[in-house]
Amino acid sequence: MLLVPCPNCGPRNSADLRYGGESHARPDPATASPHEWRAYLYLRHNPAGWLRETWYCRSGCRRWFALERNTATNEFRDPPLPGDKRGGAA
Amino acid sequence: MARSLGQLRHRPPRYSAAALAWRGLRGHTWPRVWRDPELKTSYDAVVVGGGVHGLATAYYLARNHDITDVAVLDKAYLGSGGSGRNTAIIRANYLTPAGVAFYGRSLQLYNSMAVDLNINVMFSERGHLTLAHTDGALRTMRWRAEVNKLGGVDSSVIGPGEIKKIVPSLDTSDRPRYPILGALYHPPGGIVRHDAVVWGYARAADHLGVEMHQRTEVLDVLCSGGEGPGGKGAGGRVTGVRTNRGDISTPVVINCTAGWASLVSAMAGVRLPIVTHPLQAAVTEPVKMFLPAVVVSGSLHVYVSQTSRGELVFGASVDPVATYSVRGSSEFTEELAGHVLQLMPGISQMRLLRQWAGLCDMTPDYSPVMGFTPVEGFLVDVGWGTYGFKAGPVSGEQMAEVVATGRTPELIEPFALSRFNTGNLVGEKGAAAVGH
Amino acid sequence: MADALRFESPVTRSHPAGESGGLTLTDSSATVKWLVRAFDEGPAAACLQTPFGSSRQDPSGALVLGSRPGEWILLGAQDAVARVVESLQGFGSGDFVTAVEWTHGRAMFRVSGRHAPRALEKVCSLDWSDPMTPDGAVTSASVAKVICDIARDDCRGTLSYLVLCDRSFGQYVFDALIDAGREFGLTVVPAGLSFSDTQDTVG
Amino acid sequence: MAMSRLGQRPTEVIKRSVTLHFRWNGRSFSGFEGDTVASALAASGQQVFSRSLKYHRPRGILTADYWDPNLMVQVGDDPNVRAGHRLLEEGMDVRAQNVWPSLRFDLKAANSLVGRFLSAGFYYKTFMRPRWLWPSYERVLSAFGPGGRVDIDSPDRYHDKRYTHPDVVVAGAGPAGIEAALAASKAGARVLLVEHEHSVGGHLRYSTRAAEQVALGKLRGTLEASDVEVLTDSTVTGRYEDNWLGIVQRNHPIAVERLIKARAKMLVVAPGLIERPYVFEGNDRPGVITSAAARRLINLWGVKPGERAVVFSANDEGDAAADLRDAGVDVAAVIDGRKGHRINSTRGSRRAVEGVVADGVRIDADLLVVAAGWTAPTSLLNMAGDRPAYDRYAARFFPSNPPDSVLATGGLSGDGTLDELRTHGAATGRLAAARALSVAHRIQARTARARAVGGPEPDWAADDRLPLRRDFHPELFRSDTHGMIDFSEDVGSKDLLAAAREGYDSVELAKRYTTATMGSSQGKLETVNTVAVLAEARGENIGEVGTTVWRPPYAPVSLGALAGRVFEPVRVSPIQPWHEANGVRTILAGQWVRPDHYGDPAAEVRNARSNVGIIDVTPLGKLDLRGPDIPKLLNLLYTNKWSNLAVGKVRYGMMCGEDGVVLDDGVTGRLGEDHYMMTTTSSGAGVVWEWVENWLQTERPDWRVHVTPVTSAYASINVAGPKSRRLVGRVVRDVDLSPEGFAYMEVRSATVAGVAGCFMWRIGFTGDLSYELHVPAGHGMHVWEALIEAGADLGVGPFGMEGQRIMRLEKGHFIVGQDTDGLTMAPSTGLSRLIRLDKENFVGRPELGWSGSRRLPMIVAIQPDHPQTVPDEGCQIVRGDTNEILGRITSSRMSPTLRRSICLGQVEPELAIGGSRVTVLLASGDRIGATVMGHHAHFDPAGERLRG
Repeated sequence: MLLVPCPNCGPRNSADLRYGGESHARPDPATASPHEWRAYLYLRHNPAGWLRETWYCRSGCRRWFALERNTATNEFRDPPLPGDKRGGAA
Repeated sequence: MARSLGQLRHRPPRYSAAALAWRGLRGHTWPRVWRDPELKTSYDAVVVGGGVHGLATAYYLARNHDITDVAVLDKAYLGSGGSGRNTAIIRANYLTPAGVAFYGRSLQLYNSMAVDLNINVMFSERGHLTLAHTDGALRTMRWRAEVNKLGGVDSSVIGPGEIKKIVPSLDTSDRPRYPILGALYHPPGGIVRHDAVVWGYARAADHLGVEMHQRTEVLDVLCSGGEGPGGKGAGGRVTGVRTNRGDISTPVVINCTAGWASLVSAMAGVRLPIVTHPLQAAVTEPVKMFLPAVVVSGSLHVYVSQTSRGELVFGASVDPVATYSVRGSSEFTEELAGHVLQLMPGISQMRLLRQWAGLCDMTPDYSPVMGFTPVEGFLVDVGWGTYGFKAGPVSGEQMAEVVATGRTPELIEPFALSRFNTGNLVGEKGAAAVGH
Repeated sequence: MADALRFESPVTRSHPAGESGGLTLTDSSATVKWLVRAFDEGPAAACLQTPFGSSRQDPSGALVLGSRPGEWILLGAQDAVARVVESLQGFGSGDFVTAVEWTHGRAMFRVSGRHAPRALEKVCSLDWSDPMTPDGAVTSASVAKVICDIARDDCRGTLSYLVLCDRSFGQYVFDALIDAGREFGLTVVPAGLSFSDTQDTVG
Repeated sequence: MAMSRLGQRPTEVIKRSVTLHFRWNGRSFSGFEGDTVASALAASGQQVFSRSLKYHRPRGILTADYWDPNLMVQVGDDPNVRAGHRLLEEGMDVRAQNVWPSLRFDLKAANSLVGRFLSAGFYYKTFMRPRWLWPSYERVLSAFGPGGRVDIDSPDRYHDKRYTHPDVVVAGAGPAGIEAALAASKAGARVLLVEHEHSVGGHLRYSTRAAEQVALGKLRGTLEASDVEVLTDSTVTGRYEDNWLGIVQRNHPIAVERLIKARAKMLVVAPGLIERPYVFEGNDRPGVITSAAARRLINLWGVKPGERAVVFSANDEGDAAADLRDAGVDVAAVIDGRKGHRINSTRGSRRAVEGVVADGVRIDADLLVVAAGWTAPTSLLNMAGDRPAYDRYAARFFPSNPPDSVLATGGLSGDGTLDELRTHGAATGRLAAARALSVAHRIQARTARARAVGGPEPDWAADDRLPLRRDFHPELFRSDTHGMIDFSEDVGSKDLLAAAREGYDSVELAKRYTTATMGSSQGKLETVNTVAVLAEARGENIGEVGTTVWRPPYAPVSLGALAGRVFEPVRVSPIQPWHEANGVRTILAGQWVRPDHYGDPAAEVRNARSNVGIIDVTPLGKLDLRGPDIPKLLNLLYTNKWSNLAVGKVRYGMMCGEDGVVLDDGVTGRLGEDHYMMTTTSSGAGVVWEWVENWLQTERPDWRVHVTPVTSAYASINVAGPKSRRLVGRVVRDVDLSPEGFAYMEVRSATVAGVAGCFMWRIGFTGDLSYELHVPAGHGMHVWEALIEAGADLGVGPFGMEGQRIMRLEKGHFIVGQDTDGLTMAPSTGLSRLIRLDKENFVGRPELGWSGSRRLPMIVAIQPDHPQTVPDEGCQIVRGDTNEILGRITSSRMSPTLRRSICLGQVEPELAIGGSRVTVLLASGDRIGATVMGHHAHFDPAGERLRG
C-alpha cells in the first residue's frame, strides 16, 4: 500500500485518497479547437518517470492537490516519504 | 494466400502422440523450438514486443502475406509481459457490435489454434458466466446477450437456478448483499494455456522464417521528415529502430507492446490516449476440480477460473493508481478474497499461493488502438487494457493485413487512433457506466 | 408534541456484549453538532483557535474540532454550541463564514477504555499510538470502510475517542465497532445519550 | 525402515502426558500434544505420506517442516494442510491427497512405467487431434491434478484483521532475530517479532549442544521480560510499497487465521536458511531426509528416524551424525561432500530406502540423511526490489542492495558462530531502531494530528555493522546421476536439461515450461537446484543464470484470512424500521437498502395515481450550498441558465462531463438569498460532491461557496397523487398550499408535523401532483408515521422504488445511467432547451457545441404494438428482418395506469420522430413492431396533473 504524502494530513495510505491522474492544463474552452480539446480530454504523456499528478484526500482533509511521483519507482518528490530510498541518507 | 507446408523455410519435427512415443522409446530429445539467429541490420518489418500480439503479427505476415523478413524484438524473453501474466480467459461476449465481431473472430482462431500451430494450447471451452448482482447489471447482461446473438456469438441470460446447476459452489441464495440475480452465459468462452499460445506462435513464425530476438530492447525509433525534433512526429516516416544491440533499418515498425506502448510510441513522436495501470492476479494452491466454468463478477471486480491442475486463478480490475511498477499489492488480495468468498463462502480455507501483476494500457473507451498513426510506417497495436490476450490472434491477423495491404480492414476500423481526434469513441465502456 | 420530537437515533438495534470495563461503546448521536466553515487563516479561524488536527474545549462548554483545513465541528449542549456560532457572525466582511446545523446528518459514538486503540486498529488503518494521536487530536479516516471524523477526547484519564459518521451508516458503523470490540469484552451503553452524558458514563 | 518414538529428549516439545487421538486414512492413531501431524504419524511408523504428482511415486518425510512438499494432507474439510507444521489436535481426520484409490495401493503409479514419455511439456506436444476428443483428454489430465478437496458447504468461519504501526518488524526469531528485536526494543522502538514456527529460537530449538541450549533459555527469558510483541506460528507474508507488511497469524484465539497489516518504519529480515535437497537417482525415495529433518524429528518430537543411516554432509551445521548416534541410530557411513565424495543413488523397494550407493559402493541402510547446503530465502528482500547476488565461495545467494528501510541479519547475511550471529543481530536491531526514530520524526512532523516534535530530524543512521563472514561451502547441487528437483511438481534434472535443449533455457521460460518451482513451497527448496541445472545446461555459472522472481506471499494465506471480517457498508434511512415492520421487499441501490415494494407495486401505483402515495426518497443526493457565488457555480456545472432563479424557486438541471456526456441530473432550489439546496441522483451523490469540490478547489478557488453533503441529514418523503395537497395540508400549517401560494417548481421552509427546520418543494418525478418533504432525519420516522396516520381516510399508502420507476416511465422521465450510457451526450436526451450554448463556459460546452454535426442516438418513448408484450430492458431495435442494430430498449414496464406496455429507448436519429415504426427483437427471438411516440410522456403529456 503506497504511502501518499498528503500536505495536510501527513502520509496516508493510497486507499484513503482518490487518484486524479496526470495534471495537465485545461485549454480555454472558448477558443480551443476540437483537436486541442480532444488532446486535452484523451491524450496523456504517461511517462515512466517523474510525473505531476493530482490526488484527492477523500478520507482525510478532502482537498485536491498536486504531487510529483516517479511512476517507475512510486517515489514521491518533495516531500520525500519515509523509507524506500536507496543509497543512504535522506 | 496461406503458405503450404512445402514452403516452410526449414522443416521442424511435428508434434504428435506418435512422435512423442517414438522419441520416448528411442530416448531422443526434441530440438530447439525456435532458432537463435544473428541480428541483421535491416528487415522489411520490425515488430516491437515478443508477446502474443507481436508474435501473431509476425506469424500472419509470413503465413498470410509471404512477408518473412521480419524481426520480433523483445527486451526480455518471449511472453515476459502481459502474455505471461494474464489469467488466460477467452471470450467474445462484448457489448458493441464492433467488439463482438472482433473478439468473435479471435475465438475462432483460438478454436483452431492447436491444429493450425501444431501445439496443444489446451483451450478449454468450458463456458463463461458473468454474474449480475443488481437490476442494472442484469439489464446490461441482456443488452450484451442480444448484441452477441445478432453478431453470431453464443450468449444468453440465465437465472440463479441454471447458474447453480452449472457451478454448484456459487451461493445463489437470497442474500442481501451481492445476490446472484442472473448471469450472462457464454458457452464458447473458456481458458487456454497462455504460455503455449506464445510458444506456438513463436515456433510457427520461426518455421516460416521470422526471427525472434530476445533481450533486444528498442531504445529509439528512427524517423525523418516529421514536424518534431529528430524528424519524428506527424508527417514523418519511420526509417529504423535503435536497439541495445545496434541500429536496424526498416520501413515498418509495429508497436505491439503492452505496458510500454506510450514509451515506444513517444520514440516516434506519437502521443497516445493511454494510461498504464498494473493489474493484479493471483493463484491458489491446487484442489480437486470443483469450478467447471469461468466465473466473473463485474460488481465485485473479480474473475476466477480453475486450471486443469486445480489451482484457482484470480484477477481483478486494474489498480487505481497509474504506475509502471509491478509489485503486487496487499489490498488487491484482500479485496479479491473478500469478494470471492461472497460468491463461494465454502472455500475460505483455500490458500493463496502466489500473486503477481502485469501492466495494462488503459484507454478512455476500454477499446484498443490499432493501425496507422500520423507517422508513416509506424503502426500501433496497443491500448489493450485488460483484454489483450483474448485478442492476440485476431490482432496479429488484422495488423498483418494492415502492413501487407496498406489499408485498414473493416474489422478494426472502429479502433483507429483517429477516433480520439473526432470524438467517435467505442462504446465498450458503456457497460461500465451502466453498472450502478 | 414534546414527546413526538424526541430525537430518533440512527442506532435502532443494539447487541448484548460483555462487561470488562476495558472498553465501552456509547451511542451519543443525539449530541448537537454544527459544521462551521471559514477561511483557513482568517479572522474566524483565529477566533476558534483550533487548527486542523486539534480540538479545544470552549469556555462555553462546547467542544471545537478542527476537522479539516477551514472546517470545524462544534459539539455540545445546544446553547453552548449556539454561543460559539454566534460569536462568529461578525466576520462577514473580511472572511467568508458559514455554519450548518449538522445534528441530524451525523451519527456519533464514543469508544473508550484502555483497549480502545486496539479495537480501533481492527477497523481503521491509522496509528493510534500516543505521539501520533495524543489527547485532543482530530482526524478523519475510513472506519470499516466508512469515512469518519475521529477525535481523541480522553475522559478523566481514560482513553476515549469520538467517532462521527454519516447518519445513514450509523447502524453499520455501530455494529462494526461492536464486532471489533467483542474480543476485549466490550460494554455497550444504550442509545440516546447526549455528548455530556457520555462523558459521565466513562470515568 | 520404520520410525519410532524415542525416550524423553531434553529438547522435546511434546507433552507426553497428553495423548491425542486422530484418524489417518480412516485408521485410528495417537500422538502427543506438541506433535505435528507428521511427527505423530512418523512416530507411529508411517513412511508414506503422499504420492507424487505425475508418477505417483510414494513420498515420505523430506524436511519435516512447513515447506516439506511431501507432507501435504487433507484435514477434515481443510485441503493442502502442511503436516510437517500443523500441530496435532484431538479428533483430527487426516487423509492423504492425490492418491487413487489409496495411499498404499495407487493405480496411477503405473504412470511411472511410462515416465519416459511424460517428458517436460509432453502435453503441449499431443492431444491436438482430433479436436473433439480434447475435452475428454482434459478431464483425464485434470483428474491427475494435485491437491486436496474443498467442501463447498464448509461453514463460514470467523476471520479477523488488524492494522499496526510498529517501529521495527523483525521477521524470524532465531538468535539473530531475537537479538535484533531486543536491541531495537531497548533503544526505545516498538517492536513486533514474527516467527514462522511454533516457538522462538530458530535452529537452537533442536540443538543438543549445551551452550546453545543455555543461550536459548536466556534469550527466551529476556524476550519474555521485554516489551517486544512476539507472534509465533505467524509469517510475514509480503512486503509491499513503503514497508507495508502482510503478517498472517495462524494461532489467534478468536480467528482461524488473522491477517495483520503492519506499516513498519523498519523491517529486519532474519528468516535463517533453508536446507536444500541434493539431486541424485532415487533422492525422493522415502527414507531420504535432510539433516535438519533428522535433527528436528529426534530432538523436537523424540522420533527415531531409522535404524541404520548413511550421512552425507557438506557442512558442520548439517552434520546430524552425532544426533543420530545419540538417538541410537546406527550410522553406517558418513560421506563427506567437501572431500569430493558423492551419493550416486539409493536402492530399495518403492516404499523405502534399503541401500545407498556412495562413490560406487553399496551400503545397506534404511535412512539417508543429506546435508548438501542452503537456500537463502531472500523473498522478503526481493519484494523490496533487491536482486540477490550469488556468491560461489559460499554457494548461496546473499542480499545485495536492499532499500534503506530493510535490513538483513542472521544466516541470510553470512556465517559465524552463535555469538557472532547474535552480535550482528543486536547491531542490526540498534540500527533499525535508530533509523525508525528518524522516520517517526519525519512522519510525526508532517501529520497534523500528531504531537508536535521538537528539534531537528535525527540523522539517518549509517550502517556501520561489521559484516558477517562467509564460509566456504562446496557447490553441491547434483551428483553424477539425475534425480528429482521439484518434489511437488515431479520435475527432475533430466526434464530441465531437456527443456533447455528445446530452447526454454532462461530461468523464467524453463520454470514455465517444466513448472519447476511452481509448487507448494514456491521455490524455497527447488530454486537453487533449478538454477544450477540450467547453468550446467548453458555452460554458465549460477550467478549469470540468476533466479526467478520470488513473489508474495512468503507462505500461503487462506482466503478467509485475506478477506477478514466482511466490511460491506450499508446505508439506511431513518424510516427503515417502519418499512421492515410493514412487509417491505428491499433492494440494494449502491450502498442504500431501499424499499422496492410492499408486495404489489402495481397496486401502489394505482393508489398513488388515484389517492395519495408516499415514498421514502432519503437517498436522494442533497448538497447544501451557501455563499454569494452559487449562481456562478450552478452556471458552470449545469447546462442551463441559473442567474435568475428567485428565492423560493426550484429548477431542473443536467450536468455533463468535459466530453459532453450526461453525468447527473436533479433539481436545485433557492432557499434563501445565499442558500441553495442541490439534489443529485441517489447513485450520483458522492461523485457529484467530489466533482463540485474539484471545480471549486482547482479551477475557481476565488468563488465563495461552501458545499455540505446533507443527504442523510434529512429524511426525504415524496407525497404524490391527486390527494397529496390535502394530506400535506394536514401536517403543514405554516405554508399556503394553494396552487397560487405554492406553485409547481417552488420551495418553502416549513414545520411538518411539529418538526421545525423542514423544507419542501413541489416537483414531480412521478408525473403527479407531488410534494417532497425534507425533514431533519432525527424526526423522519415521526413525520412518516404522522403522514400515514393523517392520511388514513385519504387512502394514503406507501410505494417503493418499483412503483416510482413505473410512474416515472409513464411520465417519460429518463434515468441517468439507465436510459443514458457512458457515451450519451446531452442532446440525446431531447432536452435541447436545457442546453444553453449561448451561455458562457459551462462544463461540457465545447463538445456540445460541436455535437450538432454528429449523428447522436436519441432517447424516445416507444410503445409496442401488442399492449401486453413488455420487451426486456436491453432488447435491441433492429432494421426489419436484418441483424442491423438501430437502437435498444432502455426501460420497459407494464403501465398499471395505461394498462399497456411502455418503453424508453435509444434509437438512431432518423427514427426519433413521432410515429416512426421500429422492430424490436425480443429475448425469445421474436420480432415485434412498435411505434416511436412524439414525446417522452406516455401519461399526461401536457403536465396538467403535475401543475394542478
